[in-house]
Amino acid sequence: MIRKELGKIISQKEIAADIYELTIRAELVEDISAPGQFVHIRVSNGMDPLLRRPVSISSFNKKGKQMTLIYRKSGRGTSLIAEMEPGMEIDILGPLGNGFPLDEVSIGETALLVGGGIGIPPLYELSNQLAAKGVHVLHILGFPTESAVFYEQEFSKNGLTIVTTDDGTYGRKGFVTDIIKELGFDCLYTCGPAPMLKAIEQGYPDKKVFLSLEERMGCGIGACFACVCQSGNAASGASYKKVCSDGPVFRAGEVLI
Amino acid sequence: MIRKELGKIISQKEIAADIYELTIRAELVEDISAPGQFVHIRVSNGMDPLLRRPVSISSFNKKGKQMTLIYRKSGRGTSLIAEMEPGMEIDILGPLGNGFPLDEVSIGETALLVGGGIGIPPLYELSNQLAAKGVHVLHILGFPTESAVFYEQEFSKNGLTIVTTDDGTYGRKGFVTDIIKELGFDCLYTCGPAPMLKAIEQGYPDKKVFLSLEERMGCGIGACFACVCQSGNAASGASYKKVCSDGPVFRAGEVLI
Amino acid sequence: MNRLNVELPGLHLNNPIMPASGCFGFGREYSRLYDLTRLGAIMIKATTVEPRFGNPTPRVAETSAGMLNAIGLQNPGLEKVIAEELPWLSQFAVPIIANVAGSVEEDYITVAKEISRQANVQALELNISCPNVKTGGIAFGTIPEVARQLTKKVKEVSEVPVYVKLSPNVTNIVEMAKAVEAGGADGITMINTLVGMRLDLKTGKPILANLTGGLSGPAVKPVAIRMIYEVSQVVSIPIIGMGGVQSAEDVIEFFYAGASAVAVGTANFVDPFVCPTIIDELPCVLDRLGYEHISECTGRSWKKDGQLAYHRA
Amino acid sequence: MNRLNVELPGLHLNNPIMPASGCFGFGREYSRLYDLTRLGAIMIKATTVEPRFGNPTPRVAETSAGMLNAIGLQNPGLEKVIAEELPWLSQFAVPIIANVAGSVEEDYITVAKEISRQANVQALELNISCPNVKTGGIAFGTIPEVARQLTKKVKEVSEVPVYVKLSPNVTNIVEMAKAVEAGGADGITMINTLVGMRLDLKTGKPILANLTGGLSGPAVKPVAIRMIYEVSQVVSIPIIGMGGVQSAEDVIEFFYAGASAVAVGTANFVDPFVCPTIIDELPCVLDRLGYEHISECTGRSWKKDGQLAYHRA
Ligand SMILES: Cc1cc2nc3c(=O)[nH]c(=O)nc-3n(C[C@H](O)[C@H](O)[C@H](O)COP(=O)(O)OP(=O)(O)OC[C@H]3O[C@@H](n4cnc5c(N)ncnc54)[C@H](O)[C@@H]3O)c2cc1C
Ligand SMILES: Cc1cc2nc3c(=O)[nH]c(=O)nc-3n(C[C@H](O)[C@H](O)[C@H](O)COP(=O)(O)OP(=O)(O)OC[C@H]3O[C@@H](n4cnc5c(N)ncnc54)[C@H](O)[C@@H]3O)c2cc1C
Ligand SMILES: Cc1cc2nc3c(=O)[nH]c(=O)nc-3n(C[C@H](O)[C@H](O)[C@H](O)COP(=O)(O)O)c2cc1C
Ligand SMILES: Cc1cc2nc3c(=O)[nH]c(=O)nc-3n(C[C@H](O)[C@H](O)[C@H](O)COP(=O)(O)O)c2cc1C
Ligand code: FES
Ligand code: FES
Repeated sequence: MIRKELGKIISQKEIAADIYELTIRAELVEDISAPGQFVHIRVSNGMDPLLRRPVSISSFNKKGKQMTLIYRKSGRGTSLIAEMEPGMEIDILGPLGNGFPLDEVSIGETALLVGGGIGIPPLYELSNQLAAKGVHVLHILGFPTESAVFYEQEFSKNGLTIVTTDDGTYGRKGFVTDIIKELGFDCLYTCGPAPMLKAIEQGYPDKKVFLSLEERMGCGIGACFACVCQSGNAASGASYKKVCSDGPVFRAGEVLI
Repeated sequence: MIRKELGKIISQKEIAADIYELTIRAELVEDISAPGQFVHIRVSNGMDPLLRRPVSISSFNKKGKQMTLIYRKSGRGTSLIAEMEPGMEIDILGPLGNGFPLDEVSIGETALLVGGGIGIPPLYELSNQLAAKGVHVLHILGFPTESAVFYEQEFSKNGLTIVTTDDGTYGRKGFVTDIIKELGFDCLYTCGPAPMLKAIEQGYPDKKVFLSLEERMGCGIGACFACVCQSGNAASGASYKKVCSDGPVFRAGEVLI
Repeated sequence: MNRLNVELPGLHLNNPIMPASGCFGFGREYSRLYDLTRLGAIMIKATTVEPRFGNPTPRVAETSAGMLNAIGLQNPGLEKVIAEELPWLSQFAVPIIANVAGSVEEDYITVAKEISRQANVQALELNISCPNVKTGGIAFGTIPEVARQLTKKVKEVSEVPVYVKLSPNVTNIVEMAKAVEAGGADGITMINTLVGMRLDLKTGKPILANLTGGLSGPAVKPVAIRMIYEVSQVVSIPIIGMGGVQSAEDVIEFFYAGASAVAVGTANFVDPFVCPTIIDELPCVLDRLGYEHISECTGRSWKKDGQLAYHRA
Repeated sequence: MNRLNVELPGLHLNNPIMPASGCFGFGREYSRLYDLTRLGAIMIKATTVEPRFGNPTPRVAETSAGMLNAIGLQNPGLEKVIAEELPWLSQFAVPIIANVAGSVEEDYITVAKEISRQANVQALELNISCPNVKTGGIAFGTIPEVARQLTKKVKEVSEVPVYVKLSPNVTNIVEMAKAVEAGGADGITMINTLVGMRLDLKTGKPILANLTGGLSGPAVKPVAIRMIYEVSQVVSIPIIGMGGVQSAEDVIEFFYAGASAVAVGTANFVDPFVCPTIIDELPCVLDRLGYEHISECTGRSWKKDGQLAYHRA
């Protein structure tokens, strides 16, 4: 079920340059069905900014009804979220979308999780759940530069974690795609900038690959057709998927990136 | 000099139903030249609400660089101001306009201050200053109902204070104008709803009367012609005064109410 | 007593609040959030003869107190709407207003003819004002004589009353309104979106793949109010008002301007429960303002005292 | 190096930022807040032949991210503007753009002829688009041929270049722009305000005494950007853009759309120091985006790569 609710902010801190970790207590945590789902956040009570902001659920704890989001402060909306303080209420709609499928890898198999920048957060709960299930989990986390690195230790607890930076200031220099080549895996889960997703999709046509997409959104629930992408396997151009309600996670090839 | 500044909120409390007393520390307090001037407050950092809100300076203390405003929470803007807390910054432009003239009454003479509802606040500093100067000060304060009454005691310290309520739930029932008839005075200062000001102006054509007006404002500094009223003593309709920069205080007859 | 019911050509509404076309799809998503029968009516997404994928993404961009959209009339096409969407919607006892779009006259006629025959379609909304479709559309929405002709032809084939949706992107909205009334329109819905654009600070290029988009939301409300005020005084058919409605107070303002019902678009994205919330709040607002029935508010901004219904306050 | 200077017909501007007409009076009030020579230019309040008191109050109303005004061209009249305001302004080394208004052709011609002869008036802004004046105005701003004729006649008598201020309340802004260019306009300023209205919840009546007013502020920015984008591609005269500018980033967006300079209106009421603040911030924004000079930004939204000036980023 999708709920709209005033969640309560439990904590908020800057964990890397302009990267914030926000923990919220909300009833809707009970309804989260898979890692990779997201919430749609109203950033002001007024009319400006008007639209909600989609942010992935990075991890959650159903018992405590808490979830953690990790976001980058970039524009007006995320700047307003960054100003919120513990104890304050935050208007959230969710859980939205379909998350990563866990049943595509079995115990003993290897899952490779590849995240780029702000695409990393939704992979964290996935990593936790896969590891708990007994899957071997490997992580490649790409950041622009040293100051942007976050959650390396957290991911490391679940399995090998390789960090890359575009400028080589931390970890290995270069693209996550270069590293994927070095590793074997049964299933790959990824989230990050479109060019990265595209490269991964094209590089492993015969593998099980799941990608989480981003698109500008209106409603966030599938009604407005703002976030549509073309179905990859359809002959006619009129076949489509909605990132908000059919995604944000798709099987590679399911949609055109 | 007019300054735009981030003042610091020292305290804020609800002193009657929906009536707030807000004390701000700001450099611009140094530039206040007379009771009855006002400040123009930006109520949000964003674009909505867009315009500033004019609010009178109710009292000030130059040494401590503090001023107190009293306002009624009515629409969106004042509701946002009411949410602000001590320690927060508030964007204010001022001091603006010309206040009440003190030199129109001499020591030993009697000044009658007549306030209606939210027109009462600017009279408070005036009362203080007149009393300090040695003028006999009488006050008539009109409120809609008991729960709206504020500052009766404060005014009483300076002189006789008669409170009226429209519904008779507190003080005397009826209009302030009925009470004025009972009192003698050398100079009358008033602020309140337009019908009240009009009645007072018409009732005492031979007396010294000063009225403080309200008008919807744009700039607040005299540039946009939003707050214009017609000059009372002009034959041609093209003669006008601006409430923000020529007023808000006018001598009775100077402008058409 | 129901203080909110409204009678309009073809429409017996329990309340005057309905989601605006394109902001509510065909109702499936919102049906998971609340009971659709609470709505006065539903204006479904524009339907065209053939399925349309619409424009490339990004399709939305935010603006101050508003948004731009360039969806491009994405819809599954007449056949599927009739075969799948309308039958699904028929489970709810709520009037459906079908939004009809096209590029040439025949398109409108085909869709209007077929869709108006569906059992739960109580009225058509002729969309002659979508700013996001390159071909055709423009002339229908901006040239009075063309609009009149189209209205007339659609009326001839429609089984249900026809409301024509006006574009605000015209010099003279009154002329357009008179033209569609002369063409036989049973009502007017207004306003559609204002054409606008946003540019990306980094690239310098438009944010929307379609370059321009339609501006909606609170930013446009003053334009909508002004146009409804002007139009309602010169036509004798009812107006369903829209453009930036977010609250019960906004609804009253649209009624004052001259509307007889109100559609809510963009606000559904801000708060998906906005329609039922407004419906719940309306009676309190009527109490506060001193009206027995919401219909007393229609046209209050321009009606002479003698024309006004009883008003308690 | 000055990275902000702009050369336009009649105007040698140190920077492209100027207060918009009607939002800055004749500069006296703002001169007490900062040094007016910091401004690129000043667009002074509309001047008419005779003094005008303007409309009754209330003259302004707030809207979401915008405001309505119906000042009604209040001004002291041509004689006083020439005798008092312009001489006073001449103490500041800042170009003056005189906004010329009227109800009939002769009004415009009289004002243009006289005011263009004043030493510090470097250009005229022909206001054919004020929505708050009942008589005349409308046709000048909405009928291309009428606008062309008026432009031509004003050009004949003006001693300085003539910029024509376009109204956004038209179906086809491109036609209007072409018409005034054909009439000999040296430049275009756009946009004036959109016609809007707000109603009082309690009385049901319009808040503005004039009933309707002109909508300005951030709410209208997407409409302004779209219109400048369209017009700048079809005319070869420069555009001074306006409509909702609040920040240095907004200025860049207007340049991208096709403007060569920018006027700031409503934002002066929100922050009376907004013009010098924007001027101070522009170089940093240019740095961040990788431009040497602000003129590189003009038309970037539609120019082909080959047409673009060097861009570092
Ligand atoms: C399904 C999904 C999950 C996401 N999860 C995360 C996350 O976990 N952490 C995180 O930092 N970011 C995430 N994003 C991106 C996040 O939504 C944007 O960073 C955010 O909307 C920017 O808002 P702003 O007001 O700061 O920026 P502005 O640029 O001021 O926003 C203007 C408008 O554009 C939209 N917008 C801007 N960038 C994006 C974007 N990348 N994707 C979608 N809409 C955008 C905004 O929502 C808003 O409507 C996610 C996006 C999607 C679609
Ligand atoms: C010189 C002057 C001094 C004032 N001093 C005080 C004071 O000391 N205490 C106090 O409570 N109020 C005072 N007011 C009135 C105060 O400005 C309004 O109550 C306030 O602007 C309402 O804003 P809002 O957003 O709450 O209401 P809304 O109705 O949401 O405001 C909408 C718009 O209308 C304007 N507006 C609404 N009411 C008024 C009004 N009465 N006068 C001018 N503009 C208005 C607002 O500024 C805003 O632009 C004064 C007004 C003026 C002109
Ligand atoms: C995302 C979106 C899609 C829309 N699609 C349609 C449509 O298909 N047909 C139509 O007539 N209007 C469409 N509109 C216009 C709305 O129905 C409405 O007229 C407009 O948005 C103004 O109302 P609002 O400000 O409440 O959104 C759309 C608007 C939005 C925001
Ligand atoms: C209070 C006010 C008065 C105005 N007076 C004039 C005027 O006299 N002449 C004119 O051409 N435009 C006038 N305008 C329009 C502005 O110059 C400008 O075109 C418009 O407000 C859009 O810019 P903005 O959004 O930055 O305010 C006025 C605008 C406002 C808000
Ligand atoms: S955001 Fe509305 S359909 Fe996806
Ligand atoms: S508010 Fe602008 S002149 Fe008074």
